[in-house]
Amino acid sequence: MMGFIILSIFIGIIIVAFASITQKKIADSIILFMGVGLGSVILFFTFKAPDVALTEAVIGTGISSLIFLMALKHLGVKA
Amino acid sequence: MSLKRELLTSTLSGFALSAVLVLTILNILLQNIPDAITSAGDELLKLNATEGVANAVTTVVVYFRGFDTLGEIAVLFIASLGISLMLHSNTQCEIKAESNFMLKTASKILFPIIMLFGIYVMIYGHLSPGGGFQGGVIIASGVLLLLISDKNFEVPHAMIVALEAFAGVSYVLIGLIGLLVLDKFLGNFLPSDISNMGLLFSGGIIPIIYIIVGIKVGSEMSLIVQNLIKRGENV
Amino acid sequence: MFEYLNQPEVIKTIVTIGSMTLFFIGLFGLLTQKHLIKFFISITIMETSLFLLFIGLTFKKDFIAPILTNGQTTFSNMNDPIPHAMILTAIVIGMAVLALGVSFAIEYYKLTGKTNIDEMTELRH
Amino acid sequence: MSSVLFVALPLLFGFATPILSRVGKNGVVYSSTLMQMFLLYLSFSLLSSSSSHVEIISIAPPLGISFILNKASLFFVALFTFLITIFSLYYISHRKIDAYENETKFFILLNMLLASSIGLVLSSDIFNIYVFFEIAGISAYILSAYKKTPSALEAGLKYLLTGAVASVFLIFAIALIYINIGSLNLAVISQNFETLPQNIKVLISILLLIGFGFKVEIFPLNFWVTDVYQGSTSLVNALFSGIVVKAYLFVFFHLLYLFLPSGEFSVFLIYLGAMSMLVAEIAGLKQSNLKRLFAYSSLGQVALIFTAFAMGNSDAIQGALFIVFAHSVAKMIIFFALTSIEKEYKSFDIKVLKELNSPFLRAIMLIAMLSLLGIPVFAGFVGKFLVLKALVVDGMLTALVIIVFASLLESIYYFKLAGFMFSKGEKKEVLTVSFTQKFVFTLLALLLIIVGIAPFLISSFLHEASTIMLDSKSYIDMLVGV
Repeated sequence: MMGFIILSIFIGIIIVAFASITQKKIADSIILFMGVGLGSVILFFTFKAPDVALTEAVIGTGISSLIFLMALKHLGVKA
Repeated sequence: MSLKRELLTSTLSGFALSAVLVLTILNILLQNIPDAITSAGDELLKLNATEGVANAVTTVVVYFRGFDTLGEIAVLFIASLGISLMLHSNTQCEIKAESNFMLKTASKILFPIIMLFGIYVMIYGHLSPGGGFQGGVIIASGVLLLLISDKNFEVPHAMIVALEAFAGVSYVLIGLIGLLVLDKFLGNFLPSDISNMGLLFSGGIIPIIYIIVGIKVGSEMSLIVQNLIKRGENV
Repeated sequence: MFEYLNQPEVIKTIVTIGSMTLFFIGLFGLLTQKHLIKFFISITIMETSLFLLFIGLTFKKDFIAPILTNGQTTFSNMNDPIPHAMILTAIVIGMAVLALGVSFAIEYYKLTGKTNIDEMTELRH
Repeated sequence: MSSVLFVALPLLFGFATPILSRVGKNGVVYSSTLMQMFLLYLSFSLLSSSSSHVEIISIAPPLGISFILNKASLFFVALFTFLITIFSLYYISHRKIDAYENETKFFILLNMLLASSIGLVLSSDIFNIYVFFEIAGISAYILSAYKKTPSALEAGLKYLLTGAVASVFLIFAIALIYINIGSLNLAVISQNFETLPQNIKVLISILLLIGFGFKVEIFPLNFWVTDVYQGSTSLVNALFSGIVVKAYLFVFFHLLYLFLPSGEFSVFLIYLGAMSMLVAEIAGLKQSNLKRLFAYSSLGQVALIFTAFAMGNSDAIQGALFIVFAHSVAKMIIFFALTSIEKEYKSFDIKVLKELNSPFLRAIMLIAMLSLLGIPVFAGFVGKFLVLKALVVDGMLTALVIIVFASLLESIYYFKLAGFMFSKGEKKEVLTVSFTQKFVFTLLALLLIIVGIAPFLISSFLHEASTIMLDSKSYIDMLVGV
C-alpha cells in the first residue's frame, strides 16, 4: 500500500512541478508550486518523518508561498 | 534568428543539457542503492535514551548538533537584517485593498487559535513533533493574518526587537555557561535524568533552548513578513 | 501489484527516479526560465527534491518515527533522526535565502523596473 | 580560552546590538573593533601555545561537532582576524568621509563574515561546513548589495543566485555522503571514502567540485565574479578577495586531501587552475575599469593558489600559503586606496591613476602592485617562486608554461599601472590621507616588505602548516582516536 501511495504522489508532484515551471503567468506557477509543497509534505509523512513534514508544511510551503505572493504583489501582477 | 526560434532552441538546449546531466546521475544512483548501513543515528538513539527527551529529532537538532541550530539562528538573523535593510524604505505603503468584512471577523476568530497552536508546537517541541522553528513560523503566520485583516495594525517594533535581542543573547549565554561548567560549548549542564521522560520539564536545557529558538524565530519572521507586506511603494 | 510495490528495493528505486526527475525539472527551470521568481521557484523545487531523495533512501519501511509516543518506552527499531535534523535546518536556511533574494528582486524592480534576467544590464561589460 | 569564542562572540555582539546602540552613536563601532582586537589576541595566543588539539562542542566526535586547531587552520584564523581588525581600523579612519548608513548593520555583517570564515576553516563536520558556507554567503550577498543602487542590487542578486545554486549541489553531495557512509564527521567519511564504489566516488567529487567551484572562482563557474566586484563598493571588495575566497579555498582542499589522499584528480585540477588563470589574465588585459581589472587580477591569483594547492605536495602548499598571505595584504592595500580615489575623483577609469595627486598613495600602491607581480624584494615573489619550483620539480611542464605565460600577461597590465604611478602629467586636486589611514597603509606595506626580505621568519611555520594540511592520517587519529 505504501509503495503505491509513494508512486502516485511522486507522479503527481512531477506533473505539477513541470506545469509550475513552464507556466506563462507567474501567479499560476506560484499556486502550482504550493501543490508541489503539499505533495512533498504528504511524502515526508509516509516516510515516517513527522518533524520534517511539519517543517516542510509550515516553512517550505507556507511561508515560501507567502514570500512569492508578496513578491508578485510588489512586482506587479502583469509581469 | 526570430525570437520564437531562439526561444525554442534555448529551451531545447536547456532540456537536453539537464537531461544528460540527470540521466548520468540517475544510472549511477540506481546501480548502487545502499542497503541498510549502520549509520551514526543508531548510536545517537542509544545516547538519547540517557537524555530523557521523548522526541529524538529535537535532541539531535538542539543538543547533539546544537551548533548547527545556532548557525541556523545566525542565518535567519542576518536574513531578517538584510531584508529590513533592503525594504525599510521610509514611504510606508498603504494597502489599497480595503479588507472586507469576512476577513476581519474570520481573523478575529482564527488569530487566538493560531497563536495557541503555535505556542503549543513550540513548547511541546521535545515531546511531540514540532519545535522552535515550526512554532515560531506558525506564530508569524498568525501575525500575518492580523497584518492583512486591518490596515493600520503595526507590529510593536521596539518590543519585538527587544524580545529578539533577549532570546539571541540568552541562547549564546546558555552555550557559554555550558562552556564554563562542562568545558563543552552548549553542553547540557541541567540534570536530565530518564525518570521524567515524558514530562514537560525533562531533558535539561533542551526544551529551554527550543523555546528560546521559538521566540527568536517568531519575532524575526513577523518582522520579515511585515517588511514584505508594508514597506515599499505598492505598484 | 500492491505487494510488489511494497518491497524496500522497489520503494528506493521509485524514490530515486522520482526525486531525480524533480531535480531535472528544477535544473531545466534554472537553465531556461528568465523571470526572477521562476528562478527562485526552480531552486526551491531542486532543494525539495534533494530532501525527498535523502529521506526516501535512508528510511526503513517497518520502523517508526523517532519519537516516544503511546507507550513506546525504548528507543528501538526507530528511523535514524540525523537526516531529519539536517533537513529541518536546510529547509529553514533555504527559506531565509529565498526571502533575502526576493527582497533584492523587489528593490531591484522598484529601481529599474526589470524582472527578466537577460535585461539585467546595469553592469555593462 | 576555547576557540568557539571566534563564533560565539560575534554572534553575541550581533544579538546584543540593540543594547549596545543605546550606549551611544559610536558604541557599536568601537565595541566591535575592541572585540576584533580581543579575537586577534586570542588567535595569536592559540597559535603560539597550541599543538594540534580538538575543541569539543556539545558532545564528543565522531557523533558531535568539533573544531580542529592545528597549524594550518590557525594560520588562516590569525590571517582573517588580522585582516578584519585592519579593515575596521581603516573604516573608522574613513568614516567621516564616506560613512555607511546604519553602521550597526554593517558591523554585524562584518563580524558574521569573520565568524563564518573561521567556522568554515575550523569545523570538522560536513553539514556544519554547509551551515557556515551559508552564513558567509548571506553576509557577502548583503554586503555586496549594501548601497542599494541598481548596479549594487544587480551584483547582490547575481551573487545570491549563483550562491544558491552552489549550495544546492553541496547539499546533494552531503546527502549522497550520508546515504552511502552514514556519518557526517570528516574523519569517519575519509576513512570509508576509499571503499565506496568508483562511480559514486566520482559523482560525489564532481558535486563537491561544482558546489565549491562557484565560490572558489574556478574558470567555468566564475562568470559572476567581475559583475559582483564592479557592483559593490571597493571597501567590500577588499573583504571578498582578502577573506571570503581564501576560506572557501582552504575548505575545498581540506576536504580533497581528506577524501582523496591519493590525489586521483590532482592532474585534472592543476590544469583546471592553470587554464582559469590564463583566461582571467587574458580577459584582464583589455579592461579599462579599475574595479574590473583588479577583479580579474584576483581571479588570476586565486587560480594560481588553486593550482598550487591542487599539486598536493608540501612545497607547493607552502608556496600557496605565502601567496594567500601576500595576495590578501596587497589586495587590501589596493582596494583601500581605491575607496579614497573613488570618493575623491568619482571615476574608475585607469587614467584616473595617472592624475592621482598623493605621493604617499602612489608609493603604497606601487609596493602592492610589485608584490602582486612577484618582484623579488616583496612577499609575492617568495610564494610564486616556491610554486614554480614545485611545478618544475614535479615535472608538470605544460602547466608551468601556461602559468608563466599567464604571469607575463599579468605583468603587462601591472607594469602599465605601475608606469602611471611615475607619470608626471597634470594632477587633480590633492588627495588628503588621514593619519590612521597612513598608519594602516604603512603597516600593510611593511608586512609585504618584511616577509619579502626575510621569508625565513614564517617559512618554517608555513612548512609545518602545509605538512599538517596534507597529513590526513593524524587528522583522523585526532578525531576518531579521541
